[in-house]
Parts: sequence; C-alpha cells; structure tokens
Amino acid sequence: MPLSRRSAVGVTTLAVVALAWVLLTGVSGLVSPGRFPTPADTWAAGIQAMMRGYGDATLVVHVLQSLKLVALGFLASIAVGVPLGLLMGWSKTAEAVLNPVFMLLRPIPPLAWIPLAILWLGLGDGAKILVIFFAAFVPSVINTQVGVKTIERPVIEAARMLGTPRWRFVREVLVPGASPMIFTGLRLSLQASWTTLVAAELVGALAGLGHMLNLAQQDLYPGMILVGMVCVAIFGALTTALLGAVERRALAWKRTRGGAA
Amino acid sequence: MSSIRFDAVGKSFGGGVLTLQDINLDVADKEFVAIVGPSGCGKTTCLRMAAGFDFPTSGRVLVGNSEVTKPGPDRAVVFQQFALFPWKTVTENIELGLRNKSVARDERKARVADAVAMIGLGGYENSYPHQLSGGMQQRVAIARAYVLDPQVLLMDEPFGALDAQTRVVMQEELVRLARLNPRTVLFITHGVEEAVYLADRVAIMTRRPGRIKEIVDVKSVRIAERWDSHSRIEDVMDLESFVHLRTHIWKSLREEKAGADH
Amino acid sequence: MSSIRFDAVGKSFGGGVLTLQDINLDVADKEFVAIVGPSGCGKTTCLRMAAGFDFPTSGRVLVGNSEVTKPGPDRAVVFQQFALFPWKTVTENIELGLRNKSVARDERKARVADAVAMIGLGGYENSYPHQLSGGMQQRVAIARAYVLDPQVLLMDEPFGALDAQTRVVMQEELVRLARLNPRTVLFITHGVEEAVYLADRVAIMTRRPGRIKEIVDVKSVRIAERWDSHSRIEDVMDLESFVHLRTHIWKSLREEKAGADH
Amino acid sequence: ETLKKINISYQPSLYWALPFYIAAEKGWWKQVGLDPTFVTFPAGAPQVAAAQAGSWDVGGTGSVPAVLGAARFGLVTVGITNDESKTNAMMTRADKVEAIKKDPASLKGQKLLLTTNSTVDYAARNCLAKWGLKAGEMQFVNLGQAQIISAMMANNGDVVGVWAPHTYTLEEKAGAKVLCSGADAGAMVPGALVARPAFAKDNPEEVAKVLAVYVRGWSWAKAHPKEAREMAKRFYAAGGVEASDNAIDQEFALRPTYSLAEENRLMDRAKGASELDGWLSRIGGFMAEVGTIPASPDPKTYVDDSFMKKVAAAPKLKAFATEFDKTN
Amino acid sequence: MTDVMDPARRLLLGACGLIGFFGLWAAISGSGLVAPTFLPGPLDVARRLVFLLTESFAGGTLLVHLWSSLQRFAAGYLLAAAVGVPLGLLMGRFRTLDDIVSPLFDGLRFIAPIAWVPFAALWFGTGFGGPVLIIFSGAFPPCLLNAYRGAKHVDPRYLEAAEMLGTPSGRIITEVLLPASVPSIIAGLRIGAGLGWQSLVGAELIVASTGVGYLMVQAQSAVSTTTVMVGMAAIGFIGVLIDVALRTIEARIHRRLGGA
Ligand SMILES: Nc1ncnc2c1ncn2[C@@H]1O[C@H](COP(=O)(O)OP(=O)(O)OP(=O)(O)O)[C@@H](O)[C@H]1O
Ligand SMILES: Nc1ncnc2c1ncn2[C@@H]1O[C@H](COP(=O)(O)OP(=O)(O)OP(=O)(O)O)[C@@H](O)[C@H]1O
Ligand SMILES: [Mg+2]
Ligand SMILES: [Mg+2]
Repeated sequence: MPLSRRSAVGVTTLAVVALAWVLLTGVSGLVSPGRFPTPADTWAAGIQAMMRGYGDATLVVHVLQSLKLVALGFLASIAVGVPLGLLMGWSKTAEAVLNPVFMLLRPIPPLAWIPLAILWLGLGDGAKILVIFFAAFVPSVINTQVGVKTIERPVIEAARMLGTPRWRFVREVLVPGASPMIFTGLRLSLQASWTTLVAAELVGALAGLGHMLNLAQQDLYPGMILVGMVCVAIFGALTTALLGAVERRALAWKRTRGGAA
Repeated sequence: MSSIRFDAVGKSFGGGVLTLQDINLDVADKEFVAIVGPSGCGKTTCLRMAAGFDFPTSGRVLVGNSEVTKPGPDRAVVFQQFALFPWKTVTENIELGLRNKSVARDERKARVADAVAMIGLGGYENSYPHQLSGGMQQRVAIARAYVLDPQVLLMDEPFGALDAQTRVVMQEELVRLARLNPRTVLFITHGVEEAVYLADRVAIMTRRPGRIKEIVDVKSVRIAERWDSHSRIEDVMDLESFVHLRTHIWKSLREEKAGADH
Repeated sequence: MSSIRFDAVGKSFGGGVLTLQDINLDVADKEFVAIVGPSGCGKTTCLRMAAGFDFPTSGRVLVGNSEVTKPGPDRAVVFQQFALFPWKTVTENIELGLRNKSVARDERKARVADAVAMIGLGGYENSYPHQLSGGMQQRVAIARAYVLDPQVLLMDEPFGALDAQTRVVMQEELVRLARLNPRTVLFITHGVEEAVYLADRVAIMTRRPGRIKEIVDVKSVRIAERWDSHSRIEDVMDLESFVHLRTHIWKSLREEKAGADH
Repeated sequence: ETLKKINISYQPSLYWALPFYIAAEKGWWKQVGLDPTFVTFPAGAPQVAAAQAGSWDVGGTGSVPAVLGAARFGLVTVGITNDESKTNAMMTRADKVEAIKKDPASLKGQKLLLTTNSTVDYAARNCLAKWGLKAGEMQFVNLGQAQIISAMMANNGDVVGVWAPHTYTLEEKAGAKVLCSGADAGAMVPGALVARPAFAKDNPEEVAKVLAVYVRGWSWAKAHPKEAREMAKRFYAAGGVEASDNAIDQEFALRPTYSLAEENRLMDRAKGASELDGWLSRIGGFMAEVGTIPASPDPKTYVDDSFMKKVAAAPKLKAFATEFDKTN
Repeated sequence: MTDVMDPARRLLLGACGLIGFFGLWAAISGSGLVAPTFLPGPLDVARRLVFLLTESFAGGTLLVHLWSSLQRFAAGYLLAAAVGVPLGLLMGRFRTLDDIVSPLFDGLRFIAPIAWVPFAALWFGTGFGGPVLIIFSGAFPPCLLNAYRGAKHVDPRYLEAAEMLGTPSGRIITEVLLPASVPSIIAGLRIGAGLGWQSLVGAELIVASTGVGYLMVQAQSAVSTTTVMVGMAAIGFIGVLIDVALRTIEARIHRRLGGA
C-alpha cells in the first residue's frame, strides 16, 4: 500500500521533528526559550488564540478570513496567469512584447504594491487580494509558458494536421499538454498566496492569520508566531492537498512512476 | 483536384549537407504512390513537406496547384511515430478531426465507432495511449487519419508496428477504401511487397542525398494482369507479374545498398 | 547461467481483465527464442517482465534462477519505441551503458566507434535523436544494447522501422554475434520469416488473453538441414524446410486471427 | 590606552538618536575610551530580538519595545531618551479637528488607523478615555506608519494615530492636524535607553560611559540650538528622511530631553517607585491589556538606575556629561 | 511552433512592449487622475534615479545599496538553488527521501519569508545569516518544487532505458532527471529569483543600514514615492538581467534538443 506507507513515513517525520522540538527547547533546554518558543509557551499561545483570541479575533475568525483572501487571490492569479502564460508560451511575438514588462514588474515586492493597492482599492479585502494577486500570478505565468514550450512537437503537428481551430487547440492541446507544468505553477501560486498573506494583511486587516503574525512579530511573541506559522502551514498543506486531488484527476492520462508528483 | 507535385525540391537541414536533391514527383489526383528507399534517405522529409511541416530549401511542393504553406485537414497524416495525444482516449483521439470539421454529434459517434471497429479496438474506446500496445497505438493513428476522409492521405510506414495478420486487415481496408472512394495517397513503406500490392506507382529513392532513382508503374500491370480478380492478398503476391515487379524493385534497392558508404 | 523462465505467469493491468494467462516459457542459457503473436496480445508485456519493468500478477519470472525484481545491465533491452535520450548525441546514447560498467575511456571509444560503424551511422556521431530518421533512431537503440555485450538480450521488434536492406544487415549482424558469442535472446517480431531465420525456437502467442499456443523448434531443423551452409539470407529463405516452418507458423497465427473477436 | 569596542543600536532618523550622532560627529566616544559600531533597525521588535542574539550592547528604543524586551528577554532600562507624549498623537484632517473636539462621541464606530500595540495605540486609548469613549467604540485598524500615511493621502482614513516624524509629514503633505496627543490625555510616553542584560552585568563602566555621552549630547544641543538643528537635519537626511525646517523646530520644541540631574531625579526610588517606574508600569499595564504580554512586569525588575548614578558619582565622567549644562 | 525569431525583431518587439508600458504609465500619472505621491511619472523617477546614483540617500548612493542587497541576495539565492535543485531531483528519484522531506517542506513553504524576520533576528541578529535565511526561504520552494516535479514527470521510458543500462542512481539524476527537467528547473530558478528579490525587503527589515529594500522602506515612510520607484526599478532591472541569463541558457538547451 504505497499511500499508507507514504503517510506513515510522513507522520513519523513530523513526530520526530516535534519530538526534537520538545527535547531541544523544553526538556534539555539546549535551545533557550528566548530563541525558540517551548512547547508550553506555544500551547499557551494556542489556547489564548483559540479561546480568548489574539489581535481582536479568535483563531477561527483569523483562519476563515485568510482562507477567503487566499482563495480569491489565488483564483484571480490563475485566471490571469495561466492565459498569459499560454499566450507567451505559444506566440513568440506576444512573448517578445510582454516579457520585458513582465520581467521588470515581477520582482517588485508585495510590500511595495501596498500604497498603490490602498490608493486603488482602499483598506478593504480588494486591496489585500490585489497584493496577493501580484505575487501569486508570476509562477503560473512562467510555468505555463515553459509548459507550452515543452509539448512535444509531433503532438502539435498532429493537431495542426487535423485542422484544430484556435480555441480548441488551446483547450485541448496546449492546456493538457502543458498541464503537468501548469500544476507546478498553480502549486507555487497557491504557496505565494499564502506567503503574501502577511504582507497583504498589513493593509489594515482586522483579522487573518497574516494579521496575527504581524502582531505577534510586533509583540515579539514567539509562541504566537509559531502558532500562526503552524496554522499557515496546516492550511497551506490542506489547500495544496485539494489542488493535488484536482491535479490527479486532470493528469489521469499521464504515466508516471511512483504515483503522481 | 488534389494532386501532389514535388518540383525540383531540394532540402538541407542547415550545415550545408544536402538531404534531398532534385526531387521531382507528381502524384496525380486520386493516385496512390508509394515511396521506398533506404533508411534515412529522406522519405519522411518528403512527406512532411507535402503535409506542410517542413519546407523545401529549393524548389516547390504543390498540393492541388497551390504551394504548401501550412498543414491542414485536407491532408491527413499518419505519422511514423504515431503522435497520438497522450491526454485523449482512443475515442477522443479519433474524434478530434471530426469535431474540427463540425460533424454533427451523432454522425461523429457513428463514424468513430466504425473506425474503432475497423482497427479492432472495440473495448479500448476509453483507454489512453499509454495503456495500448505499440501496434494498437499505430492503429489509432491510422483511424484518426482515415476517419477524416481527406482528399490527400499521407502515410509514413503506417503498418510498421503491426503483425502480419493485422497488417493484412489494414491493407485490405486501405485497398477497399481506395476502390470505394479513391484518394490521393502518398505512402511510405519498407515493405516492397506492400508497396507493389497497394500502389499505382512506386518511387524508389537513393541513399543520401535522397533522389528519386526510378518510378515503377504498377497500375498498368495490375490492370493488364487483372490482379483485382483475386480477393486474397496472398494470391496476388503469388502471381508472376507481382513477383516480377517486386523482384525488380528489390534489386533496384539492393544496388542502392551496394553503392552505399558502408 | 542466464536462462529466462516464465513460470505460470499471469498479468492483468487492474480492472480484472487478464492480459496474459498462464505463460510458461523457458529460454535456456544462450538460446535465442522469438515470440510472435497478434498485436496487443502481450508480447511487450512479457519482455518487460523479463526486463524488470513490470511484474506478474501471478506466477514468477526468473532470470538465471533468481526472480526478477529490477532492471539491470545484464539484460539489455531494445525498446519497441526506441527510448533514446533526446538530450544525448548518438555517441553519448551508445556510450552510457559502457560508462556505467566503468569501461576505460579508450576501450569505450573504440567499442562505440565499432557499434556506430555496424549500424551505418558514421558521420552522425554527434547528432541528436531528433535529427535522425526513425530507422536511424532504431539502429542507435540497437547499438546501445549490443555494445553492452550483455548476458541476456531482450529485443522488442528491433528491426520494425528498418527498410528491407538495412534490416538484412542488422539481422546478419545479429546472427554473426549469436554465432561468435552466443547470448540468451528473447526477440519479439512481427516478421515470421525473421523469427524462423534468427531463432532457435519460436513461441506463438494467442490473442487476448495472451497465452502461449505453440512453441516451434527451429534449431533442430536448422541443424538437420544445414541452413548454416548458406551464407545469404535469401538463400536460406528459399529452402523448403524454411518455407515449411514459416508456413506452419503463419497458419497457426492465421487461426488465431480467425478465432478473434473481429 | 586601547578603545573598548561596543555595539550601539538605534533607529535611524528618530529624534532621540540624535545624541549618538552628535557624539560621533564631535568625536566624544574616543574621549571616554569607546569605539562604537552602530547597528540600526527600522523597528523596535527586530531591534529587541537582535539584542537577544547579541548583536548590540547598549541602545535607545521606544518604551513599548523596552517593556517588551524586559518582559521577554530581561532587557535592562538604564535611562530615558526623551518625552514623546506630544509626538504620539491622533490626527485628522484640519477642518474636522474642531468638530470632533466639540463632540468626541461622533467618533463612535469610526475607523482609527494606527499601529496597534504601540506607543501611539497607548496614547490614543488614553485620548479616548479622556473623551469618555471606550476603546471598543472605535474600530482600530492596524497599519504600519508608512501605510497610514498612504491611506490618509488616499482619503482612506479620517482619524489616524502616528508618531513623529510622521506627524509632521501628515501636517505638511496631507493637511492633517493633531487631534489629541498622549500629553493631552496625560499619557506619558518616555523613550528608553536600554542595555543587553549580560553586557550590563559584565560592563557597568561602559554602560555608564555611554549614558554620559548621551546626556552630554542633549545638553550640548540645548546650548547650541542652531548648530544642533542643522545637525539633526543632516542626521535625518542620512536616514532617508528629508525633514523640513518646521519639522525640526517642532521636534526640538515638542520633545523634552533630560540632563544628568533630571535623569537621576526621574529614576529616583528614594520615595518608593520612581517617576519612570510609574510611567513604565502604566505602559506595561496597557500592553498586558491588549494582550502583547501576559502581565505587566514590575519596573523594579528591569529599570536599573545604578548606571546613571555611576555617571553622577564619577567626578570625571560627571564633568564630561554636564559640561554644557547651563545651570547647576 | 513558430520559427526562431531574429534578435533584431525580438528587440524591436520588446521595445514596443516597454514603450507601451511606459507610455501607459506616463499617461496615467500625467492625467492627474492619480496623485504624484502615489504614481509619479516615469520622468520624475528617471530624474530621481540619476540623483540617487550620485547623491547619498538613507546612508548611501543607490549603487551602494544595490551592492549590499546583491550580496545578500546572491548568498541566499545561490544557497536556495544549490540546495533546492539537487534535493528536488533526489526527491524525484528516491521515494523515501520524498516521503521524509515532503511533509516538512509542504508545511514550511507556506510560511511567509517575512514571517521569519523575528526568528532570523533572534538567531542571527544583525549578522549576514538573517537576511540570507529570509531570502533563502523565499527562493528555495520554487527551486525545489520545480526540480522535484520536473523529475517526477520525466517520461518513464527514459528511466527504464537508463535502468536497463545499469545506470547508478547518482548518474540517473545527473544524466536523465536533470537534463529531462531542465525547462522545469529553469522556470523554478526564474521564479525563485523573483521571490528572492521580493523577500529582500523583509530581510532588510533586520539589517537596516543598507540595501535597496531598506532604501524603499525608508523612502516609503518619508513619502518619497519616486525613491520607492527607483528602488523597484533597480530590483526590476537586476531581475531582468538574471531572467535573461537563465532564459538564454534554457533557449540554448532547447534548441540543441530540437524542442517544439
Ligand atoms: N499500462 C497499461 N495499462 C493498461 N493496459 C495495458 C498497459 N500496458 C499494456 N496494456 C494492455 O496489455 C495488452 C498487451 O500489451 P503489449 O504491449 O504487451 O502488446 P504487444 O503484444 O506488445 O502488442 P504489439 O505487437 O502491438 O506491440 C494490450 O491489450 C494493452 O492494452
Ligand atoms: N530536424 C532535422 N535536423 C537535421 N537533420 C535531419 C532532421 N530531420 C531529418 N534529418 C536528416 O534527414 C535525413 C532524412 O531523414 P528522414 O526522416 O526523412 O529519413 P527517412 O527516409 O524517413 O528514414 P527512415 O526510413 O529511417 O524513417 C536523415 O539523414 C536525417 O538525419
Ligand atoms: Mg522516416
Ligand atoms: Mg509491443
């Protein structure tokens, strides 16, 4: 049973890491609590966040707000990123025109977008989604673009030989042909959505995991930072698992070794 | 009008080495021409130029009087290496061309079902290419081209991966189609017998740089000797006139071999 | 000791449909066995199990008395679809196996050069696979396996993409190697004549689910009728004993066909 | 005599860091036998965290980070930089100031953009309390100071909480006015001179020397107002802040600083808790209330006046520190 | 796919794109719809750029800031590439390693690089390590993920061929997985470079005396939008150089292999 083996190893790994943490910070004190929170600190912070709340909201509220922002930012980024990547991957002209602008814009840190986001969309969710979008659409564009270029030439020739019209060609040849890499891009876009949350929630957030992390940073509250990080990690992993399920369906045609990546 | 015309075609893939030299070949409308020649002599390249995937370095390739500039469904291709869409099932692979031609759904389903039956892949309609054997994949590639019912059929060793029996079925099917509804066919094969059995004319190519050495007229012999009166392929192949032609081509190729660089 | 033994092997690819059923086949050390059978009957699957890429659902596959668990250079494979490394030149493709065996540089170069000459690709040493024709690619795949000089050679339609002339050259080369330095060979082909010419025994497989229908002993006839005394392949093929065997296998396959589902 | 190496940390372009700059310009560090390396941080939190990693020894910071550092890592407060209560302020558009002052209840339900859990949060809460409003009656929106300026300029926030020099930026570029400062609400916001506990324990002499240099800086500035203003301007520019003359003037006008004697008086515990203890414990209380720290640490445990006393006790050092003091 | 485009045409089209972009920018900022504090015109930014090249701001000229940022970036990015790509390929080859690393990686990579700032400060203080850690945490995931998935999606035929030839695992990685996943790896490196630059600002929240990120943070609080934009342009420019270099490598390999 490969799947259960995989999860067994995974659980073991996480358990070992947790154990190392307990041993290093809690029991042996090799790592001073000033440098990394102890399990007890973290537990207390977790309870506080859950019951009393931290940063004007309880953990559940933070999580829900962040999930909403991530979902919307992610969807916006793929709605723009994948088509743009297809265009740049397929048309050399489009690539030549768009790529310089794209390259110039994409290293701009999300923090730098904040003033413009505030100006355009105010302090509501819109501005936060915009900031997430700017960071998240880049991996989709690049991976899709490269994915299109790696489609084997004979397959493209076959489609042309069959007189496939443009949109059908995009839908039924370019997209599935590039889909292994598109999904790599989506994974990274999803990740970028989560990692940009902290920056996005600098835009006047009232709740959200990023907001919580920002406050915890400001408060130098390592236990709470760790709680926030763990929450982000868990929900990041969960949303990725969801994406993975979609991917497995979409790539059912593909023969890989050792299961889907 | 779907003739194919190679007009003093030369081709080199950069580096100055000539791959094809002065190819002159006319495939008349509804004519079936087979090309035989040593491996690497440029057969596939010729076919690709007729399909519109490659372009001559010198000379011109015309299909129906206009120069070939791009591929299109009027010229269906069976590729040497199949080139199936890995993400489409057997049905979807075969169906795509019909959808592109906006054939109505019901007719499409019927034609695809016919094609699947013809290639003997009933039961595999929903399999993906990687779940098929080599020969099965090749048959799907054939069906994908046949089902289009194109003016011009360009086939690159379409039966190469098939066992003798399946090959015969496919050959007979091809002959049947050709009789029923003649098409212009350019057909590449390594089987000299196959070429003689199927083609109206057989073009023999030389080793690199590929030239057309000789074109053997089969059709006149076929008509004169009434090969059509034999329904089974083996019977035809036993005819003296058949053996004669085959041996002639065989010898012609062998000389090619002898003059080669190894 | 490099015998191959299929011991009551069954195989299904999920879904319960049986692809191979109760395959029993022994290829003795240094024996050359050819498998023929209809397209899609499971020949490639058999070979892949001997190579260690697929595993039986029931029964066992043994090579040299131990069960096959993984691929290895003791069993060189010529794949039906070549599987050349697109990012390696002809030389690099052929060379990799030797580098894996830590053959010294000079010897390696010499052996690769020999192999390139044998497959008639002198001048293409630094070409990438995509710059070669289908037949040329197949020859590289053959050279890549030959050059390893393995105990067991597993070949899946290795000559399928070759023209008749080149094919004869390669066949003769294979026979020469087999005489010089006998190897255990499992050889899949669609050419019945090829099978009879090359093999010690020919296994005939049935349509799905693939079973071994009959195993024809060629070697005893070859020795009795002194086929070896003829140096040219055509001469052998004209011998009555050869034609007899060929026709027998042909018929056996044809029955297979008749009993098939289409 | 070799100079003693020491790492001094501060935040660039902040008023209270000026004495460090003056001292460097004037070459005073050498005079007390120190060879400082300056480590700067854009915010208090990473600054305090870096102390834990041993990146610096003595420095200045805000009172909230000082209390935070005390609560988390035992950071020692050894002196006061300045009084920031006038420059931690709620601001709004100039035309609204009067209306709001007349009817503070009109703020109910409105958004207040500020950096939460900071000195300005503390000041704002005191302002609201003074007006009889509960903190929960306004919606506190957490934004960095730079973001607040962006938002205000994009007309996305009416009432904001900022500290200097952002107060001047808003006055000059967005037409905003102070609505209520910490001073107005009786909330004292001191800045703190702090030291890494391990360093303070092992090197009390060096800490005292830094303090001497620091108070000398302010007294020099008071004695040379014009020169000091020019120096401040250069110091701000070096940190990337182009302060107007008006802003510089306001800095000097609004932010009281202390001489050696005043420092020692504010930290004097002769009659129980010192004045500084009182300020800090109120700030600590605020921080505990908003959840930054579990409980307010007792200032007695982290405010250590011995270093400042050491300066006063050592005649040479005292003379050095007070050379420019007018009276006394 | 379309034929190879000649470089002159490519440049021309690229210039068109840039002209269009700058034109749009100039039009928006010139129209007065947006206050110059938010969107100064390209010319203002250019002037400011020239100014910052010679005059010191926030402790140094633009080049000084750029240089210190580059050092941090290079260290963090190269480390990310040097660890991420091989690790990704190894995970693509060895199931067990994959099973061990994946659960950690799949959690950690969602944590924002700037969320590491407090820990980076606690562990490294103002040392070189903190910024490198943060840039690393930004650039590492795409390097690893793209290499890993590139390796996972290699056509199994090539793996089978290599195994049949007795290729040891190390060599399978260098001679099969690596070349077969070059496009994916390079895409990962390109994305990683972008994310690495983005993390720089977070990194320079700790070591605050120099760096383009620091310059931008300072400029932002001083409401000097032109300076912020000069910082963005500088980062963008270096980003472009890295991207061009990586894409050149990719195109060369692509052409050699006759890709589509
Ligand atoms: N990965 C797979 N998944 C599902 N079915 C498979 C898979 N591989 C092979 N099969 C099925 O197994 C059967 C035998 O395939 P195999 O490739 O062994 O045939 P073959 O005898 O080599 O045929 P050919 O002569 O056409 O190459 C086929 O029906 C095929 O559909
Ligand atoms: N893209 C290319 N770049 C360089 N050379 C090429 C390219 N394509 C084909 N060639 C060369 O052109 C020659 C003819 O190739 P082609 O595929 O047409 O041969 P063929 O006659 O079809 O051979 P086969 O029977 O083996 O399929 C070969 O020598 C090959 O090396
Ligand atoms: Mg060919
Ligand atoms: Mg097969």
